[in-house]
Amino acid sequence: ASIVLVQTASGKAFQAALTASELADDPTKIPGVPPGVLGTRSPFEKPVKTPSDTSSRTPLQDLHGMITPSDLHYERHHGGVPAIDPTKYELVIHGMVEKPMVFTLADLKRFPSVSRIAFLECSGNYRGSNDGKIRPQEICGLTSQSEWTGVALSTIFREAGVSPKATWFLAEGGDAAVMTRSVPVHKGWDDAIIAYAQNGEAIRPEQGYPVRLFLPGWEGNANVKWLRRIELADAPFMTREETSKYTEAVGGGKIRQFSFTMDARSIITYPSYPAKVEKGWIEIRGIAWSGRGKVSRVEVSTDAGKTWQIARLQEPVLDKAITAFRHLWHWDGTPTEIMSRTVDETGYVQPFLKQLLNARGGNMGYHFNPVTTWYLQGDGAVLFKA
Amino acid sequence: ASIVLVQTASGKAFQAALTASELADDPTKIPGVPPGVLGTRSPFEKPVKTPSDTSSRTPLQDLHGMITPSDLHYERHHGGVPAIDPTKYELVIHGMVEKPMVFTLADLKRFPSVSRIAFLECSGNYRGSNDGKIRPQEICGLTSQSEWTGVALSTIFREAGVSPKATWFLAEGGDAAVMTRSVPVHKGWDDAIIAYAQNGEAIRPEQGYPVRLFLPGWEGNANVKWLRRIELADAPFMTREETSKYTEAVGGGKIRQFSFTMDARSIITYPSYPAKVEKGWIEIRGIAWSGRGKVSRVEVSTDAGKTWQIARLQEPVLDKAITAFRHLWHWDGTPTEIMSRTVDETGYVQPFLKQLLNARGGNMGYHFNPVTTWYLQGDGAVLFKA
Amino acid sequence: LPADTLSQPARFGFGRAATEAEIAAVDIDVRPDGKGLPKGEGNALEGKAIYALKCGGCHGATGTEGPNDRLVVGDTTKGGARRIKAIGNYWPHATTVFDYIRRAMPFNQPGSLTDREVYSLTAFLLHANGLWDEKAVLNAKNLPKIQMPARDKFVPDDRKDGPEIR
Amino acid sequence: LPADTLSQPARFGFGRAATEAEIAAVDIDVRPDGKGLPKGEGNALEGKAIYALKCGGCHGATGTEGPNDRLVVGDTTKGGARRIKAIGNYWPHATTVFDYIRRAMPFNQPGSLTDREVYSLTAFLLHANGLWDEKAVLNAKNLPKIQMPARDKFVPDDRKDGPEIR
Ligand code: HEC
Ligand code: HEC
Ligand SMILES: [Ca+2]
Ligand SMILES: [Ca+2]
Ligand SMILES: [Ca+2]
Ligand SMILES: [Ca+2]
Ligand SMILES: [Ca+2]
Ligand SMILES: [Ca+2]
Ligand SMILES: [Co+2]
Ligand SMILES: [Co+2]
Repeated sequence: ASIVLVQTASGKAFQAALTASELADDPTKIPGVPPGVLGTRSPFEKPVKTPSDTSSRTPLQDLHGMITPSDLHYERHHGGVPAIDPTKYELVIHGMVEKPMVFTLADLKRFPSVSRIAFLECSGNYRGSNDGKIRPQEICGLTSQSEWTGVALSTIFREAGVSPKATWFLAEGGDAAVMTRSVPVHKGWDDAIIAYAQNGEAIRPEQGYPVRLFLPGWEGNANVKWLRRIELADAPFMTREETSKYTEAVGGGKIRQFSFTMDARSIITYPSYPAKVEKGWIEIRGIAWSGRGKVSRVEVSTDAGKTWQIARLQEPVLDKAITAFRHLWHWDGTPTEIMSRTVDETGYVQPFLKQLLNARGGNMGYHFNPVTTWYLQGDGAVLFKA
Repeated sequence: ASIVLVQTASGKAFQAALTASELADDPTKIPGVPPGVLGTRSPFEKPVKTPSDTSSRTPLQDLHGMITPSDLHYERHHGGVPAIDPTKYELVIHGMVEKPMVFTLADLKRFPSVSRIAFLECSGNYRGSNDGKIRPQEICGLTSQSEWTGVALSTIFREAGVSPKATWFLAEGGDAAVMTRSVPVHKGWDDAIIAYAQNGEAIRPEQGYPVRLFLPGWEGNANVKWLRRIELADAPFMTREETSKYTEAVGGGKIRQFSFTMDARSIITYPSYPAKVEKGWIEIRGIAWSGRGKVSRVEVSTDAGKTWQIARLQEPVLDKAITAFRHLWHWDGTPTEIMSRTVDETGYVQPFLKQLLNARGGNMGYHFNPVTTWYLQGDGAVLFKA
Repeated sequence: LPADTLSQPARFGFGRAATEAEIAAVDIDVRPDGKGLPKGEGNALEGKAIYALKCGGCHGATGTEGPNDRLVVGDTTKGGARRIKAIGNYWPHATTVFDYIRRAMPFNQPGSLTDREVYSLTAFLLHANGLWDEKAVLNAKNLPKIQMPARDKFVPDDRKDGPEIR
Repeated sequence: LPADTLSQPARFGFGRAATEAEIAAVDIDVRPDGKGLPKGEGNALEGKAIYALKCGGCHGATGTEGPNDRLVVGDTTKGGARRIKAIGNYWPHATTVFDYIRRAMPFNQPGSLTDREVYSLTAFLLHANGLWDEKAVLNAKNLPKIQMPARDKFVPDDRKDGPEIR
């Protein structure tokens, strides 16, 4: 930026005399855009999700800190995003309850509310690549983080009088898939939220407007969006999403079911493909999270896993929340591999791909959270290695 | 929401037979919108700021939790929002430094980074009303909160070799006002940030794209946006904004200058004008903050200040950050006054308007943070009282 | 302790009682024991015709060809058998077939099928997977009793907090 | 302690040295002691003409009428005197007038004035506030010496942490 004090007597003449590109060069000489009803994104910044037919991935490599802008929150749905009129919205709770009830959106907002910053992640959140040309967005962009606000499900349980004998509940969405998942009742008493707000405003349609189930630390699909119904029961309902899908082969011909918890994970988002770096000081940056609680430590290796160092964690480190980590490193230009692994507060250590395959009879599938290794070429290019 | 199992043999015929309004009634019967590159806001939700010629106010009464969506972050500028090309952006640091330097945006991003959730507030953030028909947005909507990411100013100070004799620095913006403020150097060594990201993405143009100064807890104007220059000196520069503006009469003919810290404040955002409430249980909700550190307590009165009760604070309670508070109350329908006051970790207690006027020789002006009182009519209408 | 945690009521009194009709309108799920299955019946022959009309375009003429999810196990002797997850080798409960088709299929016209159509499609798909007789009538009574080959493959999550990788 | 706080270098080596020309291009501020004032001069008579042409539309014919900020104290005998904050009664330093006009005015053409115009406008506004002679030449030497009436009104912030309301 530079300012040129042009010698002219008339303001008007001055501005006319400048060409458009000169004007653009010096914003100090043109009154800017006045305040508006909604802020904007700079036209020079175009972060985008990568959509497929069924999902859209958060551009993790372009983000900073721990909050995901709501319009960049990942999407995964099974019948598209429904258009729901909030004045017609109703939530029905029935089954093993004293008093089957109906709540409008306004009703739900009257109950005591709770907010928390927590990640959400699809349990199918893993991709690899043979040529290394794959970004964090493709590898694990089906995770995002928001501040969620709503009413504790336990409050609604008490209001309807959930039977002490109820052990599972069905959560059903009002989308075209009429998405259904069975959830253990204890999660409802523990920390589940009937959420109606995301990052301060109403939940976005793609995340379940007007109301979704939010199960901190549990796989995305069970966090049923566009929630219209809760049915209490004494056994799981065995819906298609918890049998045919969202189950994983674990070896010995066995298929693991109701695997809700998201295992601890991390990824270095800088440097990562397609960034190119220079020799000298590099701040290695990434995000780490665990569905079991707080991230207690992130370890970074800059020598292909031979030695590990403890990264700095950005405060506040929250329960079941994405935590930004940073590790300052001096690169001498020698090709190497860099990687990160999360240790959570239960002592779980994010595994390597090989460990995961060993533990699961050679199968890949849901809940695949391996260490991501980046290969740093001598020219500073960064490629996915494993 | 209700589902009707229509008796028809052909799917196509079925959909054609439904009218548009019937379709809208049951989103479970129409495939929804597929995943996209950017999420959207529900067409039923239209939160807006209220713009004047020089500012635009956050709709506090419509928000939840502690994060302000970036496009609802308040605006206050003195020459409009400039359009800055990030590839041409440069930050100059000079004056009492060993080595005057120029940093591109890419340079700034290479330094170690830091993130924090903190409020920003204009020190002119107060309005009253005679007829009571005024929302939190008008009363104190010139405050918002984001997660800010950037490089610590201390890091840049070290890089340029700031002289130990430097006591003030000039921060200068690249907007049409070429905004300038003098800031004590100690704030730079303490917790100032050269910020380039807001809520995960690049700072929005209205908040200083591509780079702003962020001074946690200090009045908005000093957090110079579109930062183009930092000049170190041994005295303040006495710019127009720190003399003619952003100073306040404090009685005895004296004008207080360099009043950076934002005093502790709170406001009940629900119930507040124009909400109407019903008898029975009401969760009183609001936000509280202090430029001096953490909110240590929020007290709520539901009997016009006769007695006070301690509200619940939403964790995490962060330094110099908006904290959501909640207080459950049973209203019997009798007209009353409700109010909140913040106590911060230094023991500062948010004052009543009268206390502020007494302390400042009867003057109003900048840094006006009185307790907001809402009058609750017997019919459930809520009006601003003071 | 904040004062209001002391005064939390047993119930707030927000919302209202749901009527039986209101519940019935949305209570569409079907459980493994058959709870939720509607009256009526269907058969695979009828199902075959409906399938050809409304399903085959997305799931293939025999339920193995796609482009969308494979519904029928079919020939597992050719490569990739391990990756086949169809009704006949991966679904633990027959009730799920009914439940899912009724709520979500056909994908472009969800919720458009009659209960008879759903019974018939379920019968057809079970038949195509070798689990049901082409001519037998499928109804609320016999559907839950069908033994699914994958039933015993499913194990509950055994992952725990702590260092073990599972 | 995380390992990397041990290895923080004194300098990272990012960015580059600024040239004198680069600094000069942006170093436009003027300090109370006159540092930053350019060569040249101006006077109130010239300033009056420029003001009428470029400023009066927003600040009023005599600098008191608005619609935008009042620049001249003018008649304080009429009501509202307490709220008048003009150069002559509220600005502690004359240098600020020069600095601000040069960087930000006229509002619709900011940064368009020559230094001579800015000196003359400053001289005119100081004169209109009774602080400068109509015919005297204003320059880098005498501008900082002007005694501003509001100078001694300004006190530093004396608010402290803790319970005191100020
Ligand atoms: C326009 C395309 C389309 C049509 C027509 C269609 N389906 Fe589907 N079907 C899909 C898609 C896509 C999925 C996967 C949906 C998902 O995963 O959310 C699917 C999934 C299924 C599944 C679950 C498969 C599994 O392995 O989990 C069944 C069963 C099914 N369809 C049956 C049917 C039947 C029966 C019909 C006809 C009445 C039908 N489909 C018509 C596209 C279609
Ligand atoms: C198009 C309208 C407009 C024109 C023309 C204009 N001004 Fe201004 N002026 C403003 C506005 C608006 C402000 C307040 C800006 C702010 O607060 O950010 C202002 C503020 C000022 C101030 C500071 C007042 C204070 O009390 O802080 C001075 C001095 C000033 N103008 C001088 C001038 C001079 C000299 C000219 C002509 C060269 C001029 N203005 C032309 C609109 C204008
Ligand atoms: Ca049921
Ligand atoms: Ca399948
Ligand atoms: Ca449907
Ligand atoms: Ca200077
Ligand atoms: Ca003025
Ligand atoms: Ca300018
Ligand atoms: Co799972
Ligand atoms: Co101040």
